[in-house]
Amino acid sequence: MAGWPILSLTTFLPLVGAAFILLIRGEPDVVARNARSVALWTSLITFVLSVFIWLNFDNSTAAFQMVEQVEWIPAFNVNYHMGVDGISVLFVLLSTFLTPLCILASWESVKVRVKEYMIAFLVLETLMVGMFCALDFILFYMFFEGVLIPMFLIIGVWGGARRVYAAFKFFLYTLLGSVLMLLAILAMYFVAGTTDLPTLIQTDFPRSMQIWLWLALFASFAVKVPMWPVHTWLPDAHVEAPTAGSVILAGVLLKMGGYGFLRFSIPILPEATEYFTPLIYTLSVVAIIYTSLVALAQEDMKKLIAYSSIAHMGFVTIGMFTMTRQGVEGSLFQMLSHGIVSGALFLCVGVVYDRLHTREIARYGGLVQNMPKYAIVFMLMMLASVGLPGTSGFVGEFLILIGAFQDNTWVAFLATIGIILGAAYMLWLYRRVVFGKITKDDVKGMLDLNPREIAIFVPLVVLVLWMGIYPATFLNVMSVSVEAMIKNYQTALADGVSAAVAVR
Amino acid sequence: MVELWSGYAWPTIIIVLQIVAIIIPLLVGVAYLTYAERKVLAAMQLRQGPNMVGPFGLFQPLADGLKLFGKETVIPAGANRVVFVFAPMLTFLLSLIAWAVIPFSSTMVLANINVGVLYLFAISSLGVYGIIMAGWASNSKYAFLGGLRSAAQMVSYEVSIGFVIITVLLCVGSLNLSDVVLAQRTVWFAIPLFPMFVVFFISALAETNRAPFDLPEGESELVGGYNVEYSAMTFALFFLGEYANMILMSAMTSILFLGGWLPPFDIAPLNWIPGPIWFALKIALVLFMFLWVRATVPRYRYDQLMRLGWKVFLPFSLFWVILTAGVLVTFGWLP
Amino acid sequence: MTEFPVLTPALPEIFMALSAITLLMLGVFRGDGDTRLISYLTVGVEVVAAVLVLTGSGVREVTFSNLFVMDSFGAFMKVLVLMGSALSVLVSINYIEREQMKRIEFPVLMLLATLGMMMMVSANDLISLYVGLELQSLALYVLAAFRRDHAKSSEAGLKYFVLGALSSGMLLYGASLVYGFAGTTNFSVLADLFAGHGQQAGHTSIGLIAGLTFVAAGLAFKISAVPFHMWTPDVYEGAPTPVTAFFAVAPKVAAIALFVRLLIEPFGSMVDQWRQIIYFTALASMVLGSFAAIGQTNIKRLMAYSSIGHIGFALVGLAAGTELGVRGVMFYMAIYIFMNIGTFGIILCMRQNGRMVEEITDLAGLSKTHPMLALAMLIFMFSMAGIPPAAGFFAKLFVFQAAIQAHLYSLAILGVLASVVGAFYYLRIIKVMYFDEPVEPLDRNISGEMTLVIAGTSLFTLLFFFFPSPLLNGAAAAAASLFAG
Amino acid sequence: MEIGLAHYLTVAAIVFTLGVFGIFLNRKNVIIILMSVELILLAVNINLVAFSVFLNDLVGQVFAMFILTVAAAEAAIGLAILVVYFRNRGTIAVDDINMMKG
Amino acid sequence: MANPLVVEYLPILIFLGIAVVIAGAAVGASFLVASQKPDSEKVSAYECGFEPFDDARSKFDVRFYLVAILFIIFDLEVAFLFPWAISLGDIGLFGFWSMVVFLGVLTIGFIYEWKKGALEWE
Repeated sequence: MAGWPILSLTTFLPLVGAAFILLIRGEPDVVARNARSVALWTSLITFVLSVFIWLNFDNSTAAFQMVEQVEWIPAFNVNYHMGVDGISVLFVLLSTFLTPLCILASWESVKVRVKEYMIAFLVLETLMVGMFCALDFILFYMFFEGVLIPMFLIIGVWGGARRVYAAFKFFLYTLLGSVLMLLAILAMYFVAGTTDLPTLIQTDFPRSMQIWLWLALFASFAVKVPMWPVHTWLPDAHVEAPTAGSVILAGVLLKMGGYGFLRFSIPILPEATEYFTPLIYTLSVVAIIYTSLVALAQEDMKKLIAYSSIAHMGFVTIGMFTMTRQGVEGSLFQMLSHGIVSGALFLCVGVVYDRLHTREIARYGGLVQNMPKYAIVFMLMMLASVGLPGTSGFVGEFLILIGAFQDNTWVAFLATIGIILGAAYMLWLYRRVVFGKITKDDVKGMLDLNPREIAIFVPLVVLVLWMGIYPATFLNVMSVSVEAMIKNYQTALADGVSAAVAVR
Repeated sequence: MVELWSGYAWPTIIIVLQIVAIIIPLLVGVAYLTYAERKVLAAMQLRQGPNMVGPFGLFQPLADGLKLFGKETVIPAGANRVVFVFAPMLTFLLSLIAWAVIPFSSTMVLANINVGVLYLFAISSLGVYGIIMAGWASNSKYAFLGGLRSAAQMVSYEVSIGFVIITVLLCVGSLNLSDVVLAQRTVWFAIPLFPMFVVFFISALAETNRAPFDLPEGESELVGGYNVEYSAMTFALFFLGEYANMILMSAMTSILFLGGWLPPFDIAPLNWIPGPIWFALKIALVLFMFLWVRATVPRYRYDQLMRLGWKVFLPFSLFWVILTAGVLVTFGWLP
Repeated sequence: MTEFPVLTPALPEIFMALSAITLLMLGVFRGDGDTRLISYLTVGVEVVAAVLVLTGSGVREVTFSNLFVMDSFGAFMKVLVLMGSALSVLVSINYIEREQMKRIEFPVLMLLATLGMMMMVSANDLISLYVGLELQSLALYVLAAFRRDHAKSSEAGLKYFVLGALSSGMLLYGASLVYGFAGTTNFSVLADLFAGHGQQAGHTSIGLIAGLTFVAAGLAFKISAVPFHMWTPDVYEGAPTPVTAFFAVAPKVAAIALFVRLLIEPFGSMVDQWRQIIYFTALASMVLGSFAAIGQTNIKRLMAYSSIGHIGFALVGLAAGTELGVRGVMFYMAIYIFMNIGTFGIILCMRQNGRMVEEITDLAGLSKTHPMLALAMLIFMFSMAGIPPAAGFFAKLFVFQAAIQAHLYSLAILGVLASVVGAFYYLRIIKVMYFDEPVEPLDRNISGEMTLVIAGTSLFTLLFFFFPSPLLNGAAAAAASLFAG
Repeated sequence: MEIGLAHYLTVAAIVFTLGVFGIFLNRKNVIIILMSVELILLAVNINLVAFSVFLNDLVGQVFAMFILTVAAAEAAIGLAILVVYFRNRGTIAVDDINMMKG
Repeated sequence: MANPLVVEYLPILIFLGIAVVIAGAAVGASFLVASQKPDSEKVSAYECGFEPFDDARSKFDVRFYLVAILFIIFDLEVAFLFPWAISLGDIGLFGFWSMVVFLGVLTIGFIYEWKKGALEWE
């Protein structure tokens, strides 16, 4: 297995499936059926392949593993350079894990243009996996931007009432950020002579330049994360996207920003990172508190979860910029956990939406009575989101707070307030939807989870509990890489200081 | 002061006198060309022609002139007055100023410019403006159509004339008219370039709107063509201009093909006769041919006329340009 | 006695000229019924010419008393021009038959215009520049007004003519000033002259700068860069669609090539003087192309503004004035050709009940009625917006790379921002095709040539990221040849 | 007073400006635009020939010849397009060329 | 009067002046001398006795226009031939063949026009 270009295989296998679906011809419903199964099988095989990546992964080294390097654009010194380390490998898994679930989740809810839908999802998977594996900045950018295309279509074609607005907003916001990053990549290229990530990390960028480069990267990643105040695309996109779209958006796409910070901003531009840490803290804290308050006021379930995502991602950014081991690991863990939990929450919303075709909180109530299984799943996910010990959410938030306390007590304190607010809105949501009396007839007629839905939720539940109860499985994967990263960071800062002293 | 006199004023006076010495014979020549035309035509048709005014009717042109001078200048109501009056003047003065470069002998030339051929070509091209302006300014359908036809006809044949001139120039190697004449000391170009000579002569007929190509003013069709609305002195200027042009074309024919002022053979007693006389004789000969053609050939239809110009003369003269150049280059006869 | 010039560097041009004459004679003797044959032959001629270009020595050669130059830069651009032209002819075949424009002059004029473009690319003197440019322009004027019975077409022709003639006039006025103040019209001599004393800014006379400005303005007209772009939307809208397609690709490539050669070769050492001009032209083109396109409803007009914007992006590379910049420009134009021809191929397929339609809203629901066509259009639109992995991304990448290298940060930043605005209207087309419900479906029958062209260009655009090197290396070598000379 | 290069250039510049203004300010007739174009080319030719004489270099005059020829072809095509336009629209007033507004 | 250009062309200029004076004087004098009594019938355009139907400057046959275009092209060809003709001795065989090519192209154009019927009247 080791000799195989397993990362490329994992990345491009979904494309093969997509091409296959493209060729399907025949009666519309036959086409739809075939497209669904091809997509599911493709994504399952991809997941299996990615599990092999995990199995092959060596926890004890911080170096990139399973590296593939092929000359791509020699004139520009850009290589097709793929590889994973402790930071990225779990994201690959997260992506391949969520995709089959999304396909399953859209099994019945997507009725029109199934073929195109499945193609879009498989293409999206390729782009996501590729992005997490890319070790060349240009290559990364290609995948990073390319994600916009299928996502735009998914929101725009299969989305809700205001899908056009949401799709445009999503696309243009994120594009606006990314293009500035592209310029930063180019500027780096002229200093380092390459866009190869390991080389870039080794390169010393002048401090003044770092500031600008960091801001450019920030423009891109902050929109993706999303950080306050550039978060406004997210509620719209989440609300209008079809369920599976929301899942992928919350589960993977938001992580692209966090991953970008960790992979690029922090290691390549350490001095600027240090310089801008207060900014990140401020924005994150504002995001946590502000969006939590906004979430409290939401009438729409999806919107509420969307705002909660923003708040959670605020934790993530705080954690990684503490540059302590706990903080960074916590934020990585929190991203994975949030990927699963928020995905699951959106799926929960999707379940009731499929039945009642509304996301208005007030339209529901008392679901526990006729949908007990659903209520359990929903509760678990809700608690995980709140950060109850024993669930995955706890580990991440806890680690982040530890990291934050080491670096800045005030930030930690304010973040804690965010946790409390988070508990408040999530619990209130749960109370309003699940508990209480059934007052409406259509709610009364809702059926509990069907086997397909159970099949979707089981892996999620298992994972949430696994991560919460035995997080070491995952933390071990990342710890060496994170440590190495922090060490590099501190060395670079010290060099910078001594260089400044020498100059003086 | 002396310098001013000898440097500027005196030469100017000399020039003016020379010009007058060209214009007056020319105008007299024009006057008597009309007389000659009527006489020659009459003779060919076995009539007498004008014979009442003066001996043999010799004062007839003067009488005609006086009559036109005394007439009322009618300017049509819808006409563009400025252009209407300017058009005949333009025709007239163009036909005059062309003469500035014509060499009457090896020394007698007012302005011996080195691009004399181009000058002549340019001035004769401008002639079409007078006609088109007249046709347009009159605001009359006959005048308008006549002007268009005339313009089209003139430009059509202008092209052939251009090619013919090129063939001559190939044999000369200069644009100076005196050089053109001097290049014919051994043999007149009318002999080696005889087909071109014919083309040139016929094109000259068309260019001057002479029979058999006088459609623009064909009286039976267009009642006078572009000058249908003209009367009195404006008409007279057209008339004078046309006949002056005829003489000019004859002079050009002489210069380009008939050796200009040169005697036919450079032997006594022929070379005793001064150059200008030879020149005048040759002009007279060509003019006579103009009249002769008018008396004998019926008028062309317009389509025949255009076909002759574009489909016969143009390819033919183009072919001759290449042929001449090819022969000259091949045998190294280039000047 | 003058020596006979060496003809081999100009072999493709000579071949094309002879072929054009032959085709014209063939056509005029066989009549308009054989237009299809003539069209195919035209494509064949252009293919052969491209082969001739490619089999050339690749070494810089100068002939015809220094008037004509052939180098790898020229070869690259000529192949692009030929490709764009051949594809335009291909997509025009059915159109002209359907729209009563079936006259043999059409392909022949295309061929002649292409010949003019080849001459432009190879011009090494202001005189040959002008002659090539006019050969191209004159043919294009006629093509724009080719639909004689159509008021819009003749109006387009008229507008194109008037402004084209004006631009030629400005270019010539500039050329005359350059000639007067430098004493020569030859690019090589000019280059030597400026290399000698061009570096000191005080030394270049104001007349020369003025001349250069006029020449640049004239050429800016031809590539429809702001502020000389006003003819573009009207002409694009009015001209017959295959002609518009042709306008959008081949002449732009040729004019850009000419522009690049002119600024880099003779005026290369005056880069500080002309950079500002190009800077503002590029910026204004990008911004205007992006913003003005937003309000358009006619897809041909939209493409006009889009092309203005694209030219702005290409000029970003030129503003850098470096080898990298030139490479970016060439690369950009290469990608641009494919995207545009493909898009126009689709526009040419926009027929309802046999009648051409050109409103953007007529595309509504295309993804349902013609999924593959919509997919192709999707690829083109994303490519034009510069979204990876479509080819258009790489095009933008390399011009901005050059801009960064030349420290034109502000231009790069404003440029990418403009590209985001531009993305909006490309997205709008996608929105219409994918998000809206079909109103009246477009006709189904799409000719074989058209399918070929659209499929080919869209696959190229989509899969370009797979093999960027050959094209990029070609552009790199070509750009290097320009700087070596 | 000796007539120098500057005088020719000034004349040419004036003629050129007239031509450009003729194109942009004229609201009446397209023919006038065509004439303005010719005016511009005339200015160019004045420039070229003047430079040619003062530089004692023939290239300028050769260039002028080329311009003359091309200008003729251009005028021919321009008029032809104008005729086509007139047949379609029945007018050649500049203000009427407005089917498409850019 | 050192400038040869002036020496050569001044006579032409003076000639032009005199010609203008003569032409103007002739028209002017006649206008003054002869009695001018225009009336509406006299100044109306001649149309075989009818009142003019419409503006005389309306449409005309496009072939006149074609002739004009053709003339421009061929006249310019002639303009090119002038310098060629007188310098053929200096440019030799190359010059000759260049012009043959040039004329060949024009001939092609000519054949095209011919076949297209641009030279047909009626």
